[in-house]
Amino acid sequence: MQLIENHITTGIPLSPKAKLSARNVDVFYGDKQAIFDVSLDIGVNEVIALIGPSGCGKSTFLRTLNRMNDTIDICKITGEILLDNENIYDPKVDTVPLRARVGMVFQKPNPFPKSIYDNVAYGPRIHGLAQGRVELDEIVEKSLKRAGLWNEVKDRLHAPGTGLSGGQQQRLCIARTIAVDPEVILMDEPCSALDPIATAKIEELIDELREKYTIAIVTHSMQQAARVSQRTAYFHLGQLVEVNPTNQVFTTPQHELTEAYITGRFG
Amino acid sequence: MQLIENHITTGIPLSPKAKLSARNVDVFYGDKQAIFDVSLDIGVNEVIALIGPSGCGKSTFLRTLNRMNDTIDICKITGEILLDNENIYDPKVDTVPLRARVGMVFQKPNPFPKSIYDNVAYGPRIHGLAQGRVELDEIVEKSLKRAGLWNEVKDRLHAPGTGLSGGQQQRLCIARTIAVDPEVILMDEPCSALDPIATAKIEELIDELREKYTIAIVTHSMQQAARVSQRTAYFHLGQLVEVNPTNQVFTTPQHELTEAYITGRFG
Amino acid sequence: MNFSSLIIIVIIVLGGAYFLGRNRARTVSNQGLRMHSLPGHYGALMALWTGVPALILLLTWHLLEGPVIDHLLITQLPAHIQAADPAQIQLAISKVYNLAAGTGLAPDPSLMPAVEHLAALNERTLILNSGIALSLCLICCAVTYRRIKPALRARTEMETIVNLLLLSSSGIAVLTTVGILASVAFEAWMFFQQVNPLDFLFGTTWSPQVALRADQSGSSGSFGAVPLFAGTLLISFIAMIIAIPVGLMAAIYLSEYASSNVRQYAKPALEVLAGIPTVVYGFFAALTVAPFIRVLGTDLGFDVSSESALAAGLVMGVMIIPFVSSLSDDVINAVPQSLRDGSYGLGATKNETIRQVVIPAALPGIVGAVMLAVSRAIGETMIVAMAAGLAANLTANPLDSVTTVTVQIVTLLVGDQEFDSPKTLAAFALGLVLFLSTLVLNFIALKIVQKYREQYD
Amino acid sequence: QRDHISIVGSSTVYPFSTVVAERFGKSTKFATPKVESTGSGGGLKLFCSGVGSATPDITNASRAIKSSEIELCAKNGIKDIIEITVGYDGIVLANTTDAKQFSLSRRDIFLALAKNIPNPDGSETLVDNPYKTWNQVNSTLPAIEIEVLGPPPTSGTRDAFAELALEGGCKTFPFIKAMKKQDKKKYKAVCHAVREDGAYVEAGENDNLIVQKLVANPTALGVFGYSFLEQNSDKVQGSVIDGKLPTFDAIASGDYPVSRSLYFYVKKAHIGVIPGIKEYLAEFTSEKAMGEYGYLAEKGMIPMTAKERATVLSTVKNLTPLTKK
Amino acid sequence: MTTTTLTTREKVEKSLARRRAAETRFRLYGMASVFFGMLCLVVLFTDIASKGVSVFQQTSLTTDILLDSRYLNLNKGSKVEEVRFANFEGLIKRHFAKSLQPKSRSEKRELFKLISPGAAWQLQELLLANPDALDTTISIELLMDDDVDQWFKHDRDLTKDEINNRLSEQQLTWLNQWIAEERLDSHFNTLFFTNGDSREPELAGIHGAIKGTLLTLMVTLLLSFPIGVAAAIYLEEFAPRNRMTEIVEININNLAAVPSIIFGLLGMAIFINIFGVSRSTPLLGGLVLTLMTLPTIIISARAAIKAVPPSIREAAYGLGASKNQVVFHHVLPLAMPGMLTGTILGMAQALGETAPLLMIGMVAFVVDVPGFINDPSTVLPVQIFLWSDSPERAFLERTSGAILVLLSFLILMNATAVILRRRLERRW
Ligand SMILES: Nc1ncnc2c1ncn2[C@@H]1O[C@H](COP(=O)(O)OP(=O)(O)OP(=O)(O)O)[C@@H](O)[C@H]1O
Ligand SMILES: Nc1ncnc2c1ncn2[C@@H]1O[C@H](COP(=O)(O)OP(=O)(O)OP(=O)(O)O)[C@@H](O)[C@H]1O
Ligand SMILES: [Mg+2]
Ligand SMILES: [Mg+2]
Ligand SMILES: O=P([O-])([O-])[O-]
Repeated sequence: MQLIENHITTGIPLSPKAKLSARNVDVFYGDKQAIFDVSLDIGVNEVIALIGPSGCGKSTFLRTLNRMNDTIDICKITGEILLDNENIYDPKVDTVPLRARVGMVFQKPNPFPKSIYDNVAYGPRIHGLAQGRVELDEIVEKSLKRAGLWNEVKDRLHAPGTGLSGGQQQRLCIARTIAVDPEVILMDEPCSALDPIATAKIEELIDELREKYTIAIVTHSMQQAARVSQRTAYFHLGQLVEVNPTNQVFTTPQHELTEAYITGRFG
Repeated sequence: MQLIENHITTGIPLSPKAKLSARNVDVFYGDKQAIFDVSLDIGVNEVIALIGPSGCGKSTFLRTLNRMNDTIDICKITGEILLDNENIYDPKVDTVPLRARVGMVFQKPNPFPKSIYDNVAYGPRIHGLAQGRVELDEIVEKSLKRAGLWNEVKDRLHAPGTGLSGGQQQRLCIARTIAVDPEVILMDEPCSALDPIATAKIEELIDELREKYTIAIVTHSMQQAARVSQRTAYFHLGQLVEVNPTNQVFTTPQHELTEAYITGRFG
Repeated sequence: MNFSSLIIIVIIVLGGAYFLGRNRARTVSNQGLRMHSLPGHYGALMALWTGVPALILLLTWHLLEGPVIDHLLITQLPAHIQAADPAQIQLAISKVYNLAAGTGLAPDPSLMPAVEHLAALNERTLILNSGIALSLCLICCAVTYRRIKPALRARTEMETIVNLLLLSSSGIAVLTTVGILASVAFEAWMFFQQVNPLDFLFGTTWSPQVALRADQSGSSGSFGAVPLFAGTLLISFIAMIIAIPVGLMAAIYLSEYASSNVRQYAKPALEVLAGIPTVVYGFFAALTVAPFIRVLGTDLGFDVSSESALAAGLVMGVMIIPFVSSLSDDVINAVPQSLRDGSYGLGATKNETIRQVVIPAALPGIVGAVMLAVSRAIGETMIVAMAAGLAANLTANPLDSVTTVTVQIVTLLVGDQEFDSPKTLAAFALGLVLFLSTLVLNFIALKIVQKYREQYD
Repeated sequence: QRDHISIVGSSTVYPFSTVVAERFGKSTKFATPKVESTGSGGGLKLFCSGVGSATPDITNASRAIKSSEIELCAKNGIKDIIEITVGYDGIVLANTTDAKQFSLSRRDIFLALAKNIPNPDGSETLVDNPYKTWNQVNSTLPAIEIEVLGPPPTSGTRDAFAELALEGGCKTFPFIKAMKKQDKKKYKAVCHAVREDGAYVEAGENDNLIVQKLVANPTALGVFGYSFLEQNSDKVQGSVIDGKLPTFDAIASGDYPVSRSLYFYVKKAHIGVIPGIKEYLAEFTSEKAMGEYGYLAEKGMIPMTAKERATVLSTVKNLTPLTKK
Repeated sequence: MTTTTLTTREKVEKSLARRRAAETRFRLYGMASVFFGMLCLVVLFTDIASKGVSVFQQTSLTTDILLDSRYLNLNKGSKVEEVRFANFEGLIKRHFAKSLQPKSRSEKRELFKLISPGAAWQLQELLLANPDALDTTISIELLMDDDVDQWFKHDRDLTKDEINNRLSEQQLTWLNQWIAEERLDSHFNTLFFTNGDSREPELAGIHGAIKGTLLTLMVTLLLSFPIGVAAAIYLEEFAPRNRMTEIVEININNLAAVPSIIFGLLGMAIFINIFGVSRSTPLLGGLVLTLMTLPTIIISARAAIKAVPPSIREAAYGLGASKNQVVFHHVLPLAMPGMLTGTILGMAQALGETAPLLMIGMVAFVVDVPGFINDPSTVLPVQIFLWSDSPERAFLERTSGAILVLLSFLILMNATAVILRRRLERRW
């Protein structure tokens, strides 16, 4: 596995109806470069799947899309990310509405050490999305239901979110994110800790959300990618190797690296 | 989904060559019961897969097997767990050698805030498994190689383990566990954050380990369960519903709940 | 060879024992036996067994040595002194010591036998002392050495000893409490013999001028502690109004906003505030802040006394800022980054994240820091004495002069004491009551923390 | 066990005791004595706690030992105590040099600072002190608010001030003076009680602080020892009391009314046990220390008259112990 | 429902102005707080420094003086003892009486007052160091009295009426004459750093107090840090969670609020009366300050231990680490920065404390520099306290000077801990 010299992304990384566009993005952790010159569009109402071997930079790239990398001191980014044609790395841009518009589900579930209710209500509260208690209760219930967690927690909404099982925590984090009703949702392996049924539910949710929103999802499951996404982007060692319609990627990958990965011929 | 009254586990929960046996185990978190009267044997050189919907108690059960639940204040356990016919909940039992013999990979990767090297070397160091630096280096390298992480980290062994990607952290935790060379390995969704290739590597590792050790693995991927395990145990709402040889569980489940889960007819 | 060099020798031996034990364990395990613990554990166990008993013995001996030698000396004193009262004997012994040390006293022939005996004793006890200590070392060492077998649970045993040491450390804290209660209880009891506890607890005039019979007109020796406690509350309150917001905001700023460079220097710089001697603060409060407040207040039409609770409280607040800021900064810093990420990811602003996620997660530590600061404020004397005066006014007006319990304790104890009058005994009663009232305060704080604690991760 | 003299006691005597100790250490073969400042009462308590090298040999006091303290000493085996008077300390009432110098009588001081004073209407009853300004006390005094910074009730200086200044003024009322015979306690209560309504500010024991506070507050008067007046004569001025300025000579001659004696007490039994005590006494009472032009006088202590000094010298020479009062 | 998207965005936008303002305000509060703290520090520091710098200069008079063996009654072979007791003071007086010819007895006294008693001691030192100087005329910078020193450093340019009238007309004439001859000048004050306490301001130094502080704090640190950390570890990690532990916990928190002087009483009762530790020694002071600082260290150490996330403990337990190993390998290192903070604060408090020391005899006049922990000594804050209450004006600047030294001491002490803390700190 080595870096491809003078690499140009194979396939169709750009989209005519781009909601989010990355342009020549490089990301560095200290001296170490984690993303190399990635340009990619995510279209409106599109679900794009990011796949690639562990450590290839999927999470890093995803985090550039709502400036979550800002919180890592040693992380430096060059290039542009445009949301509705506005560069989000413009110094004038406020990360608050940005992140409210571009929500994120993290790879490791990170519930707040608060009650389940407060975990979900947190976003709507800070953004003032609910007028009063009743509306807030509604938002919380709806979000938990959509994340498939409602039945399991409805009679312990005030128990701490940290006392949930791994999969429950993950769904709690999904519920927390959709409660803010973002335009773009970035999901970093949202189903990794979920059983098939819960996974199906989340996939259903993604399908449903797609009608209104734009979604980028990191996944290791090609089946999942195949089920939920329209396009798939394959990352390799920090480079974006290929972007193509999902069925094409999984049936006739253009790049040899993609093919090798899809067919499991690595290592 | 409700609790089955007067439930008796279907299938063959016991094993003639038991390494670990659980007998009538109940687990409570405060007032809430999470495991109901589970009895299950794990045989020598066997890989057993624990499956079931999220929140059904897989992790909780797994943690009873090496007394990891001791660290949660509100967690109370009744019943017996026998390791080589010795009750590990006997007050005389020292948890130190117990946990050295029964290693664990946690659901959420939890590397120490130390270097990658020290993360892996920690176990061998405290148990005195290496005489001198050279031997320790060997153990670290071998463990990282077996966990499929060596290539990615070999030139930054002294970088902090917390600066790895999600999947890398997970493999680091696996490497850390096998470095102690335990007799029984408990793995809580060890591949959840791994790409197919890394997953294949870990499955290979499990196969290899099985020759000498006993393994219990929690997984949400039935394919994975089918690939690596000899028997599969299906949990439901804290109860052990069915235990049977893996191929049987996935082809002809005996219990209707199992069948419903396998065929994805829940929810 | 004296006491301290003996201790150093024991420590050296202890170090040797460690290597000895470790090597022994290695040898045993090289014979192919599986050891229960690591060689290092056996070494540490050896070291503990070798050092701890000997050190305990040495310390005990050191404490008892004086009385024992004195006792032995008495027999060598001239008969007429031996027959005299204890005070005489005590004096004679002191003299013997000084004669033996050759500090220029006129020699006293009748004491010469004792002086010579002392020299002999000193020599002998030293030999005895080092002999016993070192042989104890060696014996323990040898016994442990022989016990090193694969079955010896060295780690467990070592950990038990370590746990005992840990336990006895917290025992010291408990003993301190007992000691404090014991050292104030007797005098406090004496005080309550003379002054009705109810008058003390609920009386509203504090005037420890000459104590007088109650039935006299013009009597002003009254011991009503209410104004003192009110003053303490007032001043601590003012101090906390400064210290909590400033300290907490500084902690937040340093750990969440400031660049690591700023934090690196600002935090220790603030910590210097805690170490400036209180006399300095006292002068500053009395000569700079108090006149300033007075001028300002008078201009604004308030009646400000030249000593004011405000001046003392403000300066005290500055002094305890680092207690809040540094300790809070540490616990805030310990909150996992993933929690912050979770909040930022939802579009929270930094201050929302801090206020709603980080602070609640760090709450126990912050409350601890604040309690420590309050404690420091309650225990502070010099600033109050210099800037707020010593007059016990019962008032809630921060522009008035007030005094605090601690200040009264100190002035009563360092002023012209009268060992048997309530004037001095009152200090002990105040100490006792203060102790009990802060106990209640701490109890409440603990309950609050337990209730609101948010365990992360 | 110790080879140096241990001295405890009054903070007022401390500056003098330490000069002697230092010179003694430099000019003899003995170790420099250790001098602690514990306050007179605290010092006597330690002093009387027993004999032997664990207890102090000497205690300084800015007042005479009380009979209860002598008893305590006796109870603990200390029979012979040698009392040595070392000199005088003037207590001054001063204000900043920026303001007008005060001239007061002791009666004025009493009327201004006592808690209860004779009814201004002339009847022989006591009323709470009603005066707010100095000119209410005495029309010749300026019309400024009464504000006196002084030591707290726990201080020896305060006791002395009450005894010498307040009681001095108090006695000038015949009906109170008559009380002394009938009810001594009540008499003391009336004459020694200082008002607590804010006119008298208890300002702590640090005299430098009082001096500096006076500079900051031109209408206030302060009560402190003569040595501080002398050292800060550019900043503060002593008030005239009963027609006398607090000058060195006026205090030494006894003309200035508010001055007290300073003492120290020695355990006779320790002489010959702890090396150097006798020599220390000799140094302290020598002409070059305690004399009219001695170094103690330079440090602000007011020397005794030659006759008084002779008595002290003979006490030291014969080591005459205190006889029970 | 199609409007939801819009409204959410609108709602967020609507809330923005308020939140941004809140954010700015919050940040400003933070900045202002840090700034306020720093400002206080700077104000205090400049205040002290402006009063204290002059202590580093000391006025002296350059004089040629004959070490007359006849007058001193010494010869080349004289023993140290004899030199010690020789009348150097008389020699100096004679020298000045001869050169300036004071007219009357009182003028003579005035003249001698200008020279410090330390001058004689200077000559004595010189002769002890160099016995050959006997009977030669040497040039030496004689120490001047504190009044002269103060006048020279602060009031030299003022008229007679403006200055503290402790110097007479005649004395000022002499001094001005010396200045004109360029003999009277000020030099760096080494004595301040090499001498113990003295009642003569020009001789008073802080060596003894620094040494005493070092020894006392050494005892305090060696005892309170390990004991405090150990107690915290026990209570947080090992003690069973029950009523008893709760009581102990409350108790320790409560100890922090006990006025420090009570610890002095306790020390007197326990260490002096029961264990027979001698008064006024660094050992005793260290013991008492240990008891006083323990609660601070324990409380902060516990807070730091609490802040370590459970997942790290779990990871270690899962590998078969024993409880002790989990604590000593993982929890302790991660909690160490917080523990060090507590220690810094505790030691700072110990460094600034006088009240408890009063009870155990450390508020004392000790001239000799202590050698070890069982010699009588004072500490810096006590020295400051004592000097601040001394009548002589020259002690004012000495007080500030000593405070400056104490602060440097504090900064040095903190710096060590801060460096340690920085190396140990990490986020997870
Ligand atoms: N620390 C805890 N405190 C209280 N309840 C808990 C705690 N941990 C788990 N539970 C509850 O116990 C039940 C079983 O949890 P467990 O973690 O064993 O589920 P799981 O089968 O591992 O699920 P998943 O696949 O989502 O990880 C769940 O309902 C969960 O909410
Ligand atoms: N905080 C960090 N500091 C330093 N290096 C980092 C940090 N986070 C990630 N990296 C490195 O950057 C590279 C990309 O990491 P990233 O987390 O984006 O991988 P990923 O594609 O999400 O992998 P996974 O599927 O395992 O989650 C990896 O080599 C990783 O080690
Ligand atoms: Mg990732
Ligand atoms: Mg789980
Ligand atoms: O210390 P004094 O007793 O002299 O006030």
